[in-house]
Amino acid sequence: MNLEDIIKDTNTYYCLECGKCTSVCPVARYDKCFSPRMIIENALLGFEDELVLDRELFSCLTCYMCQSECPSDVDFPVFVREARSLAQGKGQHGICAHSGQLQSLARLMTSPNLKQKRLEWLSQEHRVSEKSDVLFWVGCAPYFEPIFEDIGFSALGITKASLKILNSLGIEPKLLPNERCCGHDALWTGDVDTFKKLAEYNAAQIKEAGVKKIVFACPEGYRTFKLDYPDYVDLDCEVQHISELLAEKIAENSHLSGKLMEIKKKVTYQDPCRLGRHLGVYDAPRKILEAIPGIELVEMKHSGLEAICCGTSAFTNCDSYSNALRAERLSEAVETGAELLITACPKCQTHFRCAQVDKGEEHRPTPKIEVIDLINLVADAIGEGGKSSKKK
Amino acid sequence: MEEIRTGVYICHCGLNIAGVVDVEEVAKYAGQLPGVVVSREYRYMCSDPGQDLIKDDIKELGVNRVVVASCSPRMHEPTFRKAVEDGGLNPYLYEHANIREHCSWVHDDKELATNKAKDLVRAAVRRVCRHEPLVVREAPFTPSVLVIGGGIAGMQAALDIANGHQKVYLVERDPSIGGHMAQLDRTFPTLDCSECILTPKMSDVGHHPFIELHTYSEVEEVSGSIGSFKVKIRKKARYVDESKCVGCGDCEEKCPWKVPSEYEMGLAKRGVIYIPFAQAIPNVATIDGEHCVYLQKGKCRACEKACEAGAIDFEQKDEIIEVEVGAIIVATGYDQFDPAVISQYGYRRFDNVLTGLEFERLTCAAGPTEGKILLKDGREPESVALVHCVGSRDQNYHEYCSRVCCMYALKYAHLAKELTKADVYQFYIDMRCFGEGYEEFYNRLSEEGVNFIRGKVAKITDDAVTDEEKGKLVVVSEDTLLGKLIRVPVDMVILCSALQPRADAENVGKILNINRRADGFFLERHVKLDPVATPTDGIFIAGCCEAPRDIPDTVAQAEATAAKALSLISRGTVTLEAAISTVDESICHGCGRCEEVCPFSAPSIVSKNGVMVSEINEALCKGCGACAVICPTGAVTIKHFTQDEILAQVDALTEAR
Amino acid sequence: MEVLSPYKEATEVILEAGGEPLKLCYQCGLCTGTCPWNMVRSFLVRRIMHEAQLGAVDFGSEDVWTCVTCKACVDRCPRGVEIIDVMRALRRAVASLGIGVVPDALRISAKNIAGVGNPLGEPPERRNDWAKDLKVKDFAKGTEVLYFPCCVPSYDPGVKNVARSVAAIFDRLKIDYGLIGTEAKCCGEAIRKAGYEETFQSLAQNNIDLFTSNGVKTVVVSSPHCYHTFKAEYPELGGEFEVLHIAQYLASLIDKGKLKLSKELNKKVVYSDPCYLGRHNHIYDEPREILKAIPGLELLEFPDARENGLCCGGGGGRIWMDTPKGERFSDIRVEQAAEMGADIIAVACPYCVLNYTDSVLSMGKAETMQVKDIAELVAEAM
Amino acid sequence: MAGFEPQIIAFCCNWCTYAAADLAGTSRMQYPANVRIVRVMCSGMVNPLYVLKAFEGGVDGVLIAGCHLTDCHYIDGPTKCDAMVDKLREMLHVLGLEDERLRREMVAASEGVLFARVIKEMVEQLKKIGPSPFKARTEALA
Repeated sequence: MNLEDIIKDTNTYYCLECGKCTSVCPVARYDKCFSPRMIIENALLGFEDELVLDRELFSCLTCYMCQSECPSDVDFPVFVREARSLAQGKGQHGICAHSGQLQSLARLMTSPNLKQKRLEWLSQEHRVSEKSDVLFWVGCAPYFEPIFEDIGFSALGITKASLKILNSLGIEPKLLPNERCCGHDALWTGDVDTFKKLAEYNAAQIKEAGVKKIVFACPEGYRTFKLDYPDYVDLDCEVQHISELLAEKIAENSHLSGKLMEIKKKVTYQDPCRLGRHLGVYDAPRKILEAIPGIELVEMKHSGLEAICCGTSAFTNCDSYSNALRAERLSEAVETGAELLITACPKCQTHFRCAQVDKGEEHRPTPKIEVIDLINLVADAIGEGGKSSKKK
Repeated sequence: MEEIRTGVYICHCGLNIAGVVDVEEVAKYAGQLPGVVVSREYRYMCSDPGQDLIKDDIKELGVNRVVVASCSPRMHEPTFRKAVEDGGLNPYLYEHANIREHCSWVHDDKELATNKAKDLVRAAVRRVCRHEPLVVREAPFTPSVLVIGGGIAGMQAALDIANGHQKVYLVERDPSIGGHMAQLDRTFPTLDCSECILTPKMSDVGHHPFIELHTYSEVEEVSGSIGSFKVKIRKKARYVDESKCVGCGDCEEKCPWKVPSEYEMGLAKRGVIYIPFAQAIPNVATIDGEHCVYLQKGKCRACEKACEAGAIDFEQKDEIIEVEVGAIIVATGYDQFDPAVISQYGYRRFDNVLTGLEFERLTCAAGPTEGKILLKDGREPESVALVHCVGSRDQNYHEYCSRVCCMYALKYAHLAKELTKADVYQFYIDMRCFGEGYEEFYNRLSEEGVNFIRGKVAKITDDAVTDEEKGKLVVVSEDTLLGKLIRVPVDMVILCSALQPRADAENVGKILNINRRADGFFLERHVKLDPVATPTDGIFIAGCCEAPRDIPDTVAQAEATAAKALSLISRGTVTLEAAISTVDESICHGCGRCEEVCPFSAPSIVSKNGVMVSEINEALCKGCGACAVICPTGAVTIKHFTQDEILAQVDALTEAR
Repeated sequence: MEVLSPYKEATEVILEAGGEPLKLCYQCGLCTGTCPWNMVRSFLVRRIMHEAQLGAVDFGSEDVWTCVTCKACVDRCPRGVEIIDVMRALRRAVASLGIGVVPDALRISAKNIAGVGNPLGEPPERRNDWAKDLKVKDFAKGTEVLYFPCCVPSYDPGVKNVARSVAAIFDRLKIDYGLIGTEAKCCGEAIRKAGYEETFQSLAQNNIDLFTSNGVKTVVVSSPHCYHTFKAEYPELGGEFEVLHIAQYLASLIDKGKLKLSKELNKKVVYSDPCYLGRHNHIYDEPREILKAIPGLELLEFPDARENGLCCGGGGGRIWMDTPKGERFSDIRVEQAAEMGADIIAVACPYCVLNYTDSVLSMGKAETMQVKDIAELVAEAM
Repeated sequence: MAGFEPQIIAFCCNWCTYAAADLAGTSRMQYPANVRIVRVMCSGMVNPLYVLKAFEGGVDGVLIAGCHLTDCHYIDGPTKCDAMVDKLREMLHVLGLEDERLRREMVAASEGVLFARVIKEMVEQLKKIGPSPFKARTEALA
């Protein structure tokens, strides 16, 4: 796609240059060089080099805050995404956090004859079934373990908790031994080639597995399968975030709800951008929190449609501005008086945990609050009871 | 953005490179790489005309990046950086490809070697585009030197520097300086008395206003780097007040406890409080705390009563002294190989099997026998055998030739002849007499009627098979020139033991951060062209800590290290590493991981405009790159070794030719 | 004066045949000085190395066949020259390439080994006859241990008791062991050292195939020569088994408390280290531990024991060759033992048993001195 | 796998292993020409991405070699390198990459012989296990 096509496809022509986008943009609040309006203006004036060679192009969080305010319905996040693919063509890829290892792993996963050992963590206590028509998407979790060890984050902890919940709901899902990266980060940093390859390999495997439904614990994988795969591959499958599935079961008053043990805690909830503004899932996580006895949910100053992003997307341009933004969000969480900050996205958790290692500002150190995934909280509430359902 | 105009220069190195690598083809190949405006090959790039090619191209063709493919950058990178600088460019806009040591010398297949050379050049061309000009910084040089070891090497180095009126800290582990040379009686090939030439030097060291002498002391910790080493010296408690002791020796006389004397190789005893030998510097007593009955069991204090000067101080504690020096000279010497491990030679089993240093003490007029060569039972030997290569030239012990043994064996043969009427047999493998006057000395000994038997001794036994052998030590060997096994009955056998690295060489290496060779001696920076420097800037090595050597060579080396140290002092500054760490504050989160990982405390988290970020202290950074690896955000980079530069090289190496 | 012209082709033959390390020799003569032959006659190992370096070897000389491969010289050699390999290469040049003449006695043994698989020329089907009356089972898949006694105890009536003692011990301890079929052949260690490389290869292949097809995992041997070749040489040809010398096996049983020796033996016993157990394989302690476990036994040591142990004279194929009276190392050993007042010379090798027994008899000491394998002593003490 | 010539990138520390490779050259030791050396100042400078990128490029093996633990010019670089390699290995293991493809060695400046041996061994080993599974990726892209 060339710049012109991108402008066309994303309604950018209709930009009124009102600047609302910049005024609501969380990045622009800290990074004075970043302005969605200016980015669009450069594009409309045809300054392609200025657009794509600017490091700021990779600062956009694609959080969709701007679009909700845009009077012309310009799809700025998609515009940025496509512009980044032009930038990639010129060797630009933003500043990759963690040395770019994560991006590299995704590229390596485009090898055709890969024989991953991604399920070695699986133990007797999780029940999975080769024959199941429900697939649970494990995602990047096995690769995250060594990288995020030092901030005390275990992505596999979320995966294991998910399996525990699914098992207690009577679902013994299938896991793919050679599942590839979903390609979310590759797509959003403009590496379309990698994304396409990954999508193709995944689609082929899933088809071969003959599943009807895929459950995700990660909003990014969920979004990618739901909204992006259809543009590239032919995959006829229901997709669902585990929070939606769980909320459904709770609403059906299935056997799970009665079993939840009391957890006496005041908590607040971070809407992940992908789950919230991208896909409109706001209620399900809250319903689940309500269903756990003892949990008191308090909302942050900005929540739901107005929730502020965790500050980094696709492990790119994780700079001092994004860190300041994250600190602000953590302050909001702490101000609610909650003991726990709950998220429904593993990446939100990495970023919030990581920020708490940082020193922050001289006179205002980064606020501290324990961050856990909604799924872990639910798994805790199920307690050992989750295992007893085995007998049924 | 500036246009990249790279000049590529492929060196033939005579036939060293061109004999294997098709240099014309590599140059042609390099010429069509992106950004390359000129590509040449030349016989010797390091020669003046070779360097001129670069300088001219910079001026005439506007070359702004330079790649030379030649020998190792460890050899000539500085040469070509200088040429680039002389040509008017920043010296860091240069990249080196190693196509000799890493290519033409290790591969004989011409096609494979040529392809490899092309790859290495391509990678260098790709990388040089990303180089940035760097500023070389200077820091002041502390005008003082630490010399470790007070043997002849350390003393000579210390005197040379001190005579240049620069401060020297000389640290010696033993109570007196002098080292092994002080134990020797005479020195080959001139047979002059060791003491006579050594003691004036010892005395000079002891009284020199520019030498601060710390005996009975050890270097405990060294930090910092060239120009500014911070050194901690442990001055061990000698329980004697050095300023009060007059060295009269009354205390040693009165000390009721005796232990074997290290100086006399255990052939005589010394008091627990002692002055190691008559000419000791400093001439003060030392209490050997390990054996002192008062210090161990709380009773005695005989020495205290004997000392009129009141110098005994049982309350003395080890003291830590901290000094700052610009350079360090290591002259820690050697240990004598212990031949007891070669069981068939019977050392320690047979009374009259001696090591070289033991024999040395017997021949010394001040030694335990007052210079008489005597057997254990007090008789004078009628025959003496000298066994060469004990523990050296032997892969079971030390593979190297210990260098001095042939000559000291000749010296012993002479002394045995001179002091007794004994027949002398030399069992040698090869006679190595390479120094000034050495071959002549060998001739002289032949004239004196020493028997030379070519053969490595198989065993020394007291198991007599003939009457003649009864009561003797029988040396069994093949006389390889006769092609016969021979058994020589003798009264005394001297094992010419190898010189080996000191037992604590590993530890000293760790403290100073200098490497050792496979043979355990300290590694020089370049075996031929930089023999007294170590790979660590500002640390030099002299004498037997680097390899076995004789006194003239040791002294020459010591003088060389002194010259090196003086030249650094006279320059007055040191060049600091330019390829160091830098932080992009707009990316940094101030997490502090760099601060934790840095062994030199270069980064610290400070407030900039109210935000906590990392800041690098450029004087402390050595450019190791650990911070850049640990940085989660990509805020830290190492100049000249940026991620971008190295990946450019990696990418280029993985591409098809 | 005879003018010597180095014979390049011969050097190449030797180098090719496996004598590569000899290039390193710097002619110090330590090997000659160390070699036990020079106690009884002149044998200039160093000179052979030099001749071999130059290709000026006299292949007709008996020196080619003299070395007993006791390894004393190799262990001390300052340049790490594999002298035994060089000797083997010289012999191979003669035996396989026909450059010189093979001594008669050796030629007959070699013919026997190649023909019927044992040096004694006995029929293969009688290999296990020594155990005929003992009802030892045949090795079958799943049997824990294979006992491989060596050709000498299998056929030689004077040494049979070594194998029978092992069988007796194993039976008493109810060890699940068996004997392999009569298709087994000589291990080939000595014939290889004697230069018959091809014979060795075919023996080794035969045994490896036999062991492998029978599912052998653990082999216990009586001979250090079998031990050495099974352990160090068979793996190169694809034969990987756990190999234990009977001394190791019994010592570990004693250590675990499974083997208890109760019968007293009030004798002075001196142990002679077999070269292939000691220097070649560094097994010095186990045989001594076994002997010390026998109640009443007083263990003596030769002045040159362990690493310095004197060879019995039977290694490197010498066991099949004649050594004239006056040149036998075993005579020296027996003399030493007699001087020490030993009643028994204990050994752990069938070749040692042969040589020492011979010396005791020929020196007329049979009344006062016995030669016993440690297995025999253990069996008696149980 | 006849005719397969593995491609190796070696990250060598300037002070020890790069010098050891120089020594191998000065001593004219022959070793296979399959290796390309990238000079780094310290093994602790090797970023995991360098290794991953080399594999992306289709190399069959990567060697990271530097000073022995106590020889480091920068005090403790090798320890940091070991920690990095441990983590990286975990990821490469999940990716299904054979362990032998990433080799970590400590080769001192005096160990030219060892350097040549490591390269020989690595080439032999890689010849045995065949091309990297990621090679197909680069071929698919080409």
